[in-house]
Amino acid sequence: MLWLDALLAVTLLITAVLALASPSLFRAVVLFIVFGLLMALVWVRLEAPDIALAEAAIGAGLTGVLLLDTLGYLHGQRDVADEEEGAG
Amino acid sequence: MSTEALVPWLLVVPLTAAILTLLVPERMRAPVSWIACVPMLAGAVLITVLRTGATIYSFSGWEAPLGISFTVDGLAGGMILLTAIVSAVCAVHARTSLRDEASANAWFWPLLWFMWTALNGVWMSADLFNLYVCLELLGLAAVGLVALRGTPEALSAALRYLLAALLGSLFYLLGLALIYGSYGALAFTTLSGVLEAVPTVYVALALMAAGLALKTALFPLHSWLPSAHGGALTPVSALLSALVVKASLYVLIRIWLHLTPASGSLAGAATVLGLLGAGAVLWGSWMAWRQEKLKYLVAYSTVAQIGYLFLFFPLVTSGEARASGLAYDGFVLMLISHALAKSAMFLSAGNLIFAVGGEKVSDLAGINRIRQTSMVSFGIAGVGIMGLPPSGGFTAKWLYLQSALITGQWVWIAVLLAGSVLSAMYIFRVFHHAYLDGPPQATFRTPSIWLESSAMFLALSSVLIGLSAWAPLEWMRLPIFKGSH
Amino acid sequence: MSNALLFAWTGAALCGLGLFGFIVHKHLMRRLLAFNIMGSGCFLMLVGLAQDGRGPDPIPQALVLTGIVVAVASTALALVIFRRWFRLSGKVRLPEDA
Amino acid sequence: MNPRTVCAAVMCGMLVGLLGLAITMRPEAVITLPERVAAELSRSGVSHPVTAVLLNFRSLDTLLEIGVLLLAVVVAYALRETQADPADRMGLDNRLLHAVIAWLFPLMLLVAGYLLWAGATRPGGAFQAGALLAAAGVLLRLAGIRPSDFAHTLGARAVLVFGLAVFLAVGLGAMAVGGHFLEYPPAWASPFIFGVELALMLSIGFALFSLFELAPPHPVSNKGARERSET
Repeated sequence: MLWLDALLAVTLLITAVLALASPSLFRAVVLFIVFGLLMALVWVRLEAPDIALAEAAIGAGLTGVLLLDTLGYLHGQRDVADEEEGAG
Repeated sequence: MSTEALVPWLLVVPLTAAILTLLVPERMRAPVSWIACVPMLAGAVLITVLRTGATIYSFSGWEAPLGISFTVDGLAGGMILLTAIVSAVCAVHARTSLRDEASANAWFWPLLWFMWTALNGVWMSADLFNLYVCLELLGLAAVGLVALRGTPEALSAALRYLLAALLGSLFYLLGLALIYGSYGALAFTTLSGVLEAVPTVYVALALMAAGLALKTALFPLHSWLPSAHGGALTPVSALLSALVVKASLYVLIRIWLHLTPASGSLAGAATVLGLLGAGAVLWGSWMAWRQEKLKYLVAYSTVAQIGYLFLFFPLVTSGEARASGLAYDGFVLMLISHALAKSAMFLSAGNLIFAVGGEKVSDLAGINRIRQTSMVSFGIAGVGIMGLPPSGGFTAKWLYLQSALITGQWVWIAVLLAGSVLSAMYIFRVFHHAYLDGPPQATFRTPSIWLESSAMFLALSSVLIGLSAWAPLEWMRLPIFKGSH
Repeated sequence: MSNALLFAWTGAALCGLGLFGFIVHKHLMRRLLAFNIMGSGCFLMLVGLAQDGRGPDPIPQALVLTGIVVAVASTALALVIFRRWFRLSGKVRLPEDA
Repeated sequence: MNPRTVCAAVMCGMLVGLLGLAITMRPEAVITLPERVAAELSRSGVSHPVTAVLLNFRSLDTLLEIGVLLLAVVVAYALRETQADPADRMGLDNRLLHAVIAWLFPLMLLVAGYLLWAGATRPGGAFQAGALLAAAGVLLRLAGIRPSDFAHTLGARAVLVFGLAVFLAVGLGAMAVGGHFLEYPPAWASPFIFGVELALMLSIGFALFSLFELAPPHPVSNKGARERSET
């Protein structure tokens, strides 16, 4: 089963890189939520179902909602495309 | 009555006060807080007077390493008392100075109580993870207090402070993960003397030290501090500079004293910390001298004074018992007198800004002609910051000097002297402006008696502590430094 | 190599990635993302190292649960202050990063 | 390469290098705490070890952590009052969404209740249940249903501090019967822990929801709204 875990670890790392490097902030947040869900899988593999539940609900779910809501706030207030340039 | 029974109340009372201040109507929050200050002061005095040896208290009835234990020794007891005095005086100041800031006035109080809870937790906790939670509670409370002002400057300062505090916590947590992964415990009592001189332990300690140094704003990681401390509301600035930055340093000292491996030398790490401290003294003082705004001058002075506190590390590891004892005494006295003098200085600075209606040092022109009490308390606090006799700052530097002389560490002596000269420069700069001619007297406002007396009380205490330094030093001496006198 | 150790290594790598992003980015939301990724890396190391060669260990698991709640509280606090900052200044970065 | 990237790369490399060194060179681990937990589990009042650690062995951490969460909400309140907000966002007024929520909402409450109850014996507990409650609240909020200005009432603040207050009261109760703070008598541990968890679930759920609710509202992100906010 170790190869499966290794695959999971690699996917996790790639998602993290993509979330950090994505030029679009919206895509970065979505990738971060995916990252949180993958983390939940990792916790299941580490025999930590409590953390898996919390990670999915709080880490990915609520943090994701808060981030997305803030993103909507940024775009609702004004166009921030120019602000984002060079921040990626 | 044993001191053990007092320990939980030092958390329960401030938490209860936090809950109450959230529930009562807004105009009642300050009075409720004032009332709650009384048991806090009483508890702090009692624990200082009644304590004999180290008191250990196990929460939930489970002893370490399974449960969480608090240890109240001399150092912890002294810090609890110091916290109670400074916080209570700041509460007195805040009641009047925040009256015009409707929202800040309402929400300052619960944040103050969470901060107080966290500080007491940091002083007493003897568990690495519990310390992490306490530091997070403290950090978020401090960030909230900075943001309370609501201006763009305050908000960006709060964000920068928050990012620094969060990064520092993560480094601390990484060190903790390495230690638990190798030794399977988090309690100081279990880990003490167990850690070996192996790379993993050194990496863990280095990560924790780096994180805590960032939270303490040790040069060159200090860039978040001036805007956070200088840009906050006045009582908040006083609390942050006097107490909050000391908390992460205190944790570092605890780790240094209890967790460093017995074998293996710490001289290298101590020298690095000492050199960074020296850099902080010189750079902080220089920057303080260059500041336009009065409160930023005082904030940069904190950066410099933190440097003195870090000189403790090279002095205490000299290997000479008497020198270590003197270094510890000097450190404790420096900590106390800086807390008192700096909070006095911030409160005085706030009063002066209120009186002249401008934030700049140059706005003070002419204030001295009308004999402002705040200028006097600023000056008395300045005596402590400069380290002139008879202040506590002077005695502390004297103890440091003696310690350095015994072991012949001339570098630190040079730093101490240079720092004193530089601090005299920036403090006299304030006085220079105060003696200049300015606008007519009629344009000055007079701060209320509450504002001036709270600043004066702290300023006088910073001098008093120098005149009676033996008492706190006797109370706060730790067993490992006993016998060296 | 046990799977716990594998994930501990993953955690170390995530910490490095997160730190890189935290320093390199200027946009405050991206810095928060990086902070959260670094935090996840820390948690993985804590549990992974403790469970390497042993069964599940409830102590680090409980610590991580506490850590997750603290992390979400910190993130939420940062977002609240950030939104106010954005509304007053129209900026998504700190002044010295602009 | 700008200096910031170089600095970040160096720091990142150093951190990973140090961590790698620490992991490879670490001493033979001596971890006996899980056995201690297992040995004392029967006296803790719950049979799930993680819950036992969180709410009995290391309950002080949990108590302070609730403080951290509460603190974030307090700051959100404070900043909300410093600057008045524009008109509230309207939410997604969608019939299908309403229909889905009518089913989903009670289901989420049910699952939250289950998670809370399950926490004593298997994975689950106040945090996960609280998060689910918060999610249910957020869902309602997205559908445009809002408890009318509840956030500004004493009731809201009472719900927020309820968990911490019950936790403190239980801790003090333990002291009143002769134990240490938070030291449950073994016979009473089960109901005490369940009571604390119930209160915590409500407060955690409401706190997490409040962090969403108290953030400055934004107009719906369409062209008209954007124009309005520009003026």
